[in-house]
Amino acid sequence: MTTALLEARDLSVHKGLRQLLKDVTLCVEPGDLWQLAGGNGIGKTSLLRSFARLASIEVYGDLSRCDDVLYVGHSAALKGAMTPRQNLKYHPSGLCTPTDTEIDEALAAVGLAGYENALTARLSAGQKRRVALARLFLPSGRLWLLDEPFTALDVAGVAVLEQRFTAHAQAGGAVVFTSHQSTDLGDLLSVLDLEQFRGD
Amino acid sequence: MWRIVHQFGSPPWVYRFCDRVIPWLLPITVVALLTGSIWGLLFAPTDYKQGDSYRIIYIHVPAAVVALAGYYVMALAGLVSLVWRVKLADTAMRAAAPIGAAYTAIALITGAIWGKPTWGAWWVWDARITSMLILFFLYVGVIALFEAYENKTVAARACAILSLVGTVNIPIIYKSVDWWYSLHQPASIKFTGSSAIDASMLYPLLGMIITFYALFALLMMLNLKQSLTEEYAQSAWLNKRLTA
Amino acid sequence: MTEARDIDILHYCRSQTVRQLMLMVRSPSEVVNPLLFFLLVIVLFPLGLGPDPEQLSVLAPGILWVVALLSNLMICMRLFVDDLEDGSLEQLAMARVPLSIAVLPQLLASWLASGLLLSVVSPLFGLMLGLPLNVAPVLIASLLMGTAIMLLLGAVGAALTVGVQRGGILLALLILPLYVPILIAGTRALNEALQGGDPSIALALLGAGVTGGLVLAPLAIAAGLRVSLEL
Amino acid sequence: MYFDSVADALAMGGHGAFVWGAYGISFVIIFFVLLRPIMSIRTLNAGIRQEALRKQSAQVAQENAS
Repeated sequence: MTTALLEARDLSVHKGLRQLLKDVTLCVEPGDLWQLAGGNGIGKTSLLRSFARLASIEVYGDLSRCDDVLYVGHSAALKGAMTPRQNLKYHPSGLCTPTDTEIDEALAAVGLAGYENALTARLSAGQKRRVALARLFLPSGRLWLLDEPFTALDVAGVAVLEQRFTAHAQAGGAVVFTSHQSTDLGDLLSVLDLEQFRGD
Repeated sequence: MWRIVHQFGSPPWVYRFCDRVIPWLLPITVVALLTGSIWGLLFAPTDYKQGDSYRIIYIHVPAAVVALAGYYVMALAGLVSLVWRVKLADTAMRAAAPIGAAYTAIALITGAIWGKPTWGAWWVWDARITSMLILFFLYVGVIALFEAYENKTVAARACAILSLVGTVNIPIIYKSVDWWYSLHQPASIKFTGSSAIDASMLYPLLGMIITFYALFALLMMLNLKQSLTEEYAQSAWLNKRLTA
Repeated sequence: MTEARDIDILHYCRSQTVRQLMLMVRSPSEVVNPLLFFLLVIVLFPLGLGPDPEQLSVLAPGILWVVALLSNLMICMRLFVDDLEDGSLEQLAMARVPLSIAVLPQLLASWLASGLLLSVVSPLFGLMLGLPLNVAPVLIASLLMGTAIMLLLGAVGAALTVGVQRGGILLALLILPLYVPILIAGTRALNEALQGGDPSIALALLGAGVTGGLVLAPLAIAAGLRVSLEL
Repeated sequence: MYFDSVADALAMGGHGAFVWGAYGISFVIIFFVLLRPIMSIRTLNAGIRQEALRKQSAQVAQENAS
C-alpha cells in the first residue's frame, strides 16, 4: 500500500446503458488539492460518489482509498428540527465526536457565531450550506470529497473555504472537489479535466 | 473450473448455446406436453374418490412444484450476480421471474377450477393454494421492483436482494401456512400427499413434472436469448452472427 | 491537521439513537399518526360488523393483527424517505461503521415509537373489540415481538423502494407477503390465550423470528440502502 | 384409452367443463409465455439486420463517393 490517500486506475463509470467516463486514472497524495472539472452532465458528481464508494454497482476498475473520508454532497444531511450545534454533534457520518467548544469554534469559523442554537429550518440556504461546511472545521477526515463546495457561498465564504483547503493540504490531508468555476487556490491546485475521459 | 464459470458468464457463448438447444428443446417439450396431457386426460384411470376432476392434478401439481423451484433458480441467479457481479446472472434472474409468475398463475387457476367440483367453491383456503398465492405475490413483487427502476443495472441488484430475502422467507411461509391450515381445518381431501397413489396415475404425473421442468428451461433460454438480443444489439458478435 | 479520533461503534450507536429520538420528539405527529390510524381502523370494524361483543371478540385477534400490520406498513413507507432526500442516508453510508450496524439506531427509535407504544396501548384497543383483559399479557408480548420483525422486514422493503417514484404501493406489494408468518403466529398466540390454551409455542416462534431477523435483516437493509444510494 | 367413447371423454363424468377448461386455460397461458420471447426475438433480429444493411449501403456509398 502506498501513501496515496486515493488511487484510481482505469476506472469506468456507467449510468444504465451509457458509459459516462472511462479509463479515469488518478492518484491523490497527502497535500494534494484536486478539482474535478468539466461541463454539466459529464459525470463529476458520479465520479466523486464512486470515489466515496457511494456508487459501486456501475463502477468498474481498481479503486483503493483510505478509510478516513469526509464527504459533503449536494444535500447537507441537516435536519431542520435540530439546531446547527446538534446537527454537527450527532452527525450521521459520525466521523468525529466533537466537543461543544469545537463545534462552536467551527460554526464561528464559517461565520455562524450566534446561530448555534437557532433551528436549522429557520436558516437561509447559504447559512445551511455553511453549517454543512462547518464539518470541515472539525477534526475530521484526511481525505475530503466535496461536491460543489462553493455553490451558494458569498465571496467572503469562498475565501474562508479556500484558506481552509490550503491549511488542510499543508497539514497532510487532501481535497478532491467538483466545481466548474475557477478558484484562487494557487499552485497547490491540480485540475483534472474530465473531458479527456468521456465515455463512448 | 474458472473457465466454465467464465464461459457461463460470456454472453456470446450463452447466446450460441441457447441458439443451438432451443430448436431441439422446443419440439420435444411441445410433444411431451401434449403426450403427457393426453395420457393424463384420457388414459390414466379415474380416481375413485374424486372422479375425473382429479385429472387436473397433471397440470396443477407440476406447475406448483416447478413454480417453487423457479423461485430458487431466480434467487440463485441473484446470489451469483451479487457475489461475482456476473452481468449475465442479472439477465437470468430477469428471465426467470415472468415464467415463475406464469406457473403460479396456472397453479392458482387450475386449483380454483379443481376446487369447484371437489369442495363446491371456486376458492378454498387450502394450504397449498394459499402458499401458491403468496408465491405469486412474491414473483409479482420482483417483477414490479424491476420495472420500477429506470436504471436496469441497479434494478437487477435490487431484485437480487429481494429474491434472496424471499428465499429465506419461503420455507417459513410454507411451514406457517401449513401450520395455520392444519389448526383451522382438519385435513379432509388433500390434493396430493396420499402415498398410496397408483402407479398408473403416478407415471403420467412424474412425466408431466419433468415436462414442466423442461418447459421452464426452454422458456428460460428463450427469455435469455431475447434479453441478450436486446442488450447486445450494437455488439459486433451478434451482428456478425445475424448477418452471416 | 488534527488526528482523527478512532470511532467507537457503541458510542456511535448511542449518539445516533439520541439523534433519532430527538427528531422523533420534535415531530410528534409521526409517532401519533400511526396510533391514530390504528384506533380509527379499529373503530371501523364494529361499525361494519355490528356491535355484538361476542362476534367481535371472536374476530378481535385477526382484526388487531391485520391493523397492526397495516400501521406498520405506514411507518415503513416513511422510514428512509426524508433521510434520502436530505442526504442523511449517504452520510450514514459514509460512517466508518458497517451500514448494517449504522441503521440499527434508526430502527430502534422507530420501533420504540411504533412497536413499543402500540403494544403497550393495544389492550385498550382489545377492550374496544371485546377482548378480555386477561389476554393482555399475551397480546402485548406477541405485538412487541411481531412489530419488531415487521419493522425489520419492512425496512428491507423500504430500503429497496425509497429511491423509487411511487414506492409506497410497491412497498406494500413487496413486504405484505413476507408478513404472513408473523400474522399467523401472532393471531395463533392470541387465539390460544383466548381459548385457554398454551400460547407459548406461537410466542417462541415469534421470538425466533426476532432473533433471526436481527441477524439477517440488517444485512439486507444495508444492501438495499446502497442500491437506493446509487440513483 | 380409459374412456369408452369420445363423448365420455368429453363429459369426464360430469366434470368435463372443469377439466377441459383447466387444461385449456393452462395451455393458453403457456402458449403466450412461449410466444412472447419468440416474437420479440424476431422483431429485434429484423431490426438489427436492417440496421446492418443500412450501415453497409452507407459504407458502399461512401466508398463510391471517394
